[in-house]
Amino acid sequence: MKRTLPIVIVFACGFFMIIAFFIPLRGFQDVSQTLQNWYIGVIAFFVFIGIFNLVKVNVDKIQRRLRDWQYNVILLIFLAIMMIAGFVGRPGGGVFLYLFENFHIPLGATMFSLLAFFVASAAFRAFRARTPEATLLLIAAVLVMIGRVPIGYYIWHGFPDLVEWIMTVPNTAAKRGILFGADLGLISMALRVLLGIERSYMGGGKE
Amino acid sequence: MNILDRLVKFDRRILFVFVALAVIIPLLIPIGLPVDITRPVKHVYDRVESLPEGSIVVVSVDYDPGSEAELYPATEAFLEHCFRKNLRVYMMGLWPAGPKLGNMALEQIAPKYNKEYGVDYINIGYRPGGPVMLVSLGRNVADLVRTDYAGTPIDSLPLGRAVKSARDMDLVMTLSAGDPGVLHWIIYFSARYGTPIATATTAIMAPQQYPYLSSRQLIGLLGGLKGAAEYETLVERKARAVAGMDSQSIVHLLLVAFIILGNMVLLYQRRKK
Amino acid sequence: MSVNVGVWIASLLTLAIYSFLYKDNPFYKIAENIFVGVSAGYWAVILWFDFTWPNLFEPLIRQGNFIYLIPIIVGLMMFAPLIHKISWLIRIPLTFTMGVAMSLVILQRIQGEIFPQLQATFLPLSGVSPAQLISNLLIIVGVITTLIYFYFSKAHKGILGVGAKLGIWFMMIAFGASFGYTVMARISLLIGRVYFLLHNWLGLI
Amino acid sequence: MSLILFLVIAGIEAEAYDTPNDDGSSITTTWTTDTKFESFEILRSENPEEGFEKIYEVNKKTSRYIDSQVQGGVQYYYKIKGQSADIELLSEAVGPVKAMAQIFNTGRSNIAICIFILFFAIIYYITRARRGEKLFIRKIPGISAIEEAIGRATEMGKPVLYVPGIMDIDEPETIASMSILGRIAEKTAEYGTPLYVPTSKAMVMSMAQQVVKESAIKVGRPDWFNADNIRYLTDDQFGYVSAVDGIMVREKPATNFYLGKFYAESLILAETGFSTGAIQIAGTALPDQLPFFVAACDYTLLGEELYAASAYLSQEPTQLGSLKGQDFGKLIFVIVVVIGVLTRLLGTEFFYNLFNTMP
Repeated sequence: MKRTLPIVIVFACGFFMIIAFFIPLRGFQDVSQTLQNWYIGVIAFFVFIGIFNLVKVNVDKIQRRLRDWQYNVILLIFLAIMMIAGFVGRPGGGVFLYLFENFHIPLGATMFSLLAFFVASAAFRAFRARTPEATLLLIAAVLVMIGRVPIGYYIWHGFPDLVEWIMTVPNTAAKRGILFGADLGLISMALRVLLGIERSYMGGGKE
Repeated sequence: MNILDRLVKFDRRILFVFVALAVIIPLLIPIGLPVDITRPVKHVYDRVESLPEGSIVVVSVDYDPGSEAELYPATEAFLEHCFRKNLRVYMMGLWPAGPKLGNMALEQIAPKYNKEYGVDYINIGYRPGGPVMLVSLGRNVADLVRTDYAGTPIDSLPLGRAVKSARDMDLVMTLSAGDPGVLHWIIYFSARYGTPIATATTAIMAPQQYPYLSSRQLIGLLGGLKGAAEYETLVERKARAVAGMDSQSIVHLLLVAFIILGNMVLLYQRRKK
Repeated sequence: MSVNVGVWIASLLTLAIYSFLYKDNPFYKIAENIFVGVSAGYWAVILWFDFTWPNLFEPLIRQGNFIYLIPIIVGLMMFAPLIHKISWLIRIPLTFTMGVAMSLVILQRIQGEIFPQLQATFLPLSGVSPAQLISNLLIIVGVITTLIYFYFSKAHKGILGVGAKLGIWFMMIAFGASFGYTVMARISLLIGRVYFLLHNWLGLI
Repeated sequence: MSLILFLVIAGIEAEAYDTPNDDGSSITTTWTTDTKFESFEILRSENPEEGFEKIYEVNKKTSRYIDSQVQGGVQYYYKIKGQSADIELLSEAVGPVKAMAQIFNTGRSNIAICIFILFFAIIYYITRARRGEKLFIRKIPGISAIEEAIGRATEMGKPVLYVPGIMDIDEPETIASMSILGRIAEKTAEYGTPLYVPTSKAMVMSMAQQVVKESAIKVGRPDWFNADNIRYLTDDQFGYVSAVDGIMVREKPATNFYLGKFYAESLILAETGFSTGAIQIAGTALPDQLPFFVAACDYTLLGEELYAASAYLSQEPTQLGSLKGQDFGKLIFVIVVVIGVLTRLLGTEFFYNLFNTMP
């Protein structure tokens, strides 16, 4: 039961959905639509379990007084504030929106802008044309960096067209080739899952 | 110690200061470089221009604050264009924070054109379930959408009643920062239901979209802040994106200089050996 | 300079993150943990009000539509590992969602990607301008040689070797393009933040 | 006057048929005309002579309407009315049509064939591999680069650093990374070179410890294994990067491996590693992060090469079989592209149209 039932479920759901794709009869379409809608319902619980685990991990760190546990307290406090603001005051409520606009947005927006600085230092210290391949990459990169911003057009009016050509010809060709490879990889993985060969997603391979 | 050797060894935080200045100074003292228009952006603009009044455009806000700087200006510019053309906007989001950010843009633009909520535009909020949800949504919207983002029953809003399936959607615009996003709109929605898709993506994702432009699975593309600046120029609403283009240009020049300088060091070191 | 408390909070949090550039420090760590807490809380609230309540619980409780018990019960099995005896039940939601999602991966990757992309590679080589002809040829050759590069069943010798080498060049140009665009993205994010600080906070522009 | 008008206005040719490949819920009407109308009305009746009622109106650009408000089994008749400012014209009634359900969607048979071929290839090769057959996979150049790099660290008497990405063990890249780590651990254990594996996930740490320990035992150097060298640092992305940076600066490893799933941190890692003068070998499947690795590392496993290297090193039947099955798919794609281009060059669109996915 513990072993077979999950394999039966993944096999039955998967192959039913595939077969139903080819059979336009109302019954088949309705059942696959229902399965999809249930999927969305179930997926929502994945998020709740994720948040539950986040709390568990953090409480655990605080209890065991692991290094920097004080920061985990801050995390939990803000998680609680946000949840109370949302569930008590509703997501349209002032406090929830205030937190979203003045905490969530600036922090999220700033985090990855840090990379702009690291790109600069890497540009100076690490991006080297050591091989013919790397040279080609850097030349294309420099052309795109100049040709895709207004200064490129200012320097030479043909720049935007040159970059557009790079994007629509060699870039499209290589990206398409990579895409075909990746699709085959995905389809083969999906098939292994449906056949029950691939089970690592069920959790660490233990019984 | 040679000057080039010293250049490589010095603290990278000095480079950080250079970058900060290259961003700040052009914002304070704008140069006003003209923004050139690329074809993929023009195609989006032309498609919106060609839609008859009252057409329903799905605006899917599939990003979060992490990409707000790149995609929010595009959101505003695109909405401005839709409302000016009297198109109806059906907003949703595949990312939890998307519809809230989209709503900020709606609140900015809709009053300018006296648009009424529920009739001319609607926001149905966050839709979980990613690709699977899109397959389901295209066949029967009512299965998934019961209320709008504020909890109002969807049947009480005229525009909510008007959209029953993918057939009622004339164009989908996805403002996309990753997964789920434009890829899923193309292969899970458009491929099944034939709805045309246009997109504004982060610059990181933009090169990845060219195969779909070439296969016409995508109508057009606004790539990153530059794409937004082009759209702002086309709809004659110069705002944050155009303002940022001077800084963008200067920093790019600076980085190209860094790459060239860095590689000169490499050449020099090789020759020394 | 702004007198809005919210703008001040936002600005100070922005600067706290940038302090990482000097080095990893407590301000950065505080800001970062606030972010994780706030965004997780946000997600839970929005998911509940935008989807879980109106689409699952409301029809069940208010309209007595018991069919909705199925996804709710299957979803709740995600919490099964908390009780040791029934911990295996977590496999039911996992396999169910995988079954649905993976079947759609197979169907849509073929319908939405492989077929249209193959078709788009059948480019015309006659009746087009010479410039277009060269571009079309390059795309066809680029797609084929990239596939050859990722062909692992034969050693890359002779014609395959030449093909793979060509494939690498196409990929390097494509990676160069991605490189340029990624750099652009990072800088745009920085511009966005600096604009916020100069405009909303300091009021300089 | 009206007579002249009648002569200039071309009529509307209408057609109505059961919508193919649907569930029996609709009828499709199409029409053509040479006259410029402003709009068209679609009228429907169950009687060919009378009772026609307007069911929908479309603009001038449209020449097709799918009527999904029909009942199964009922016979319908349709008329199309063209309208402009000064004229109105009605087509002949067309019909009778009945909406019927089809059992198989023939418009999708091409997809069915494709699925069949791919499934067959993958299952066939996996079965062969599981039966113990030796399937050939070419040696990935990256693998010899890995061995050389370890040799160099040994000569210099410095440690090797292995970064397995920042994602958990359910990620295929992380799993592939663990197979490669096994091989690297064997080599370093043989030479007695220290191997550091900082991880961003606790589960990855325990798996890495197990893998490295097994490798050490396999080459007969269990004493070499030191669990303290394989540590969990923090889940947080940038926190992890700055901690790994710290290791690089302090320990100055001679060789850095970045194999697994990486996001924005790829750039910072590769840069710091470069500045410490280490030989760097990277590999990740996500194309977004590859450019930075190529520009800043000495050798990079591109995309799928990471999985191929893992299959090559582990010789695990499922991995090998899948890889061969995918290779078969690539071969087919190349052949299809060549045929597609040639047939169009010969002036036939037949083969091209086989790949239509929209009705």
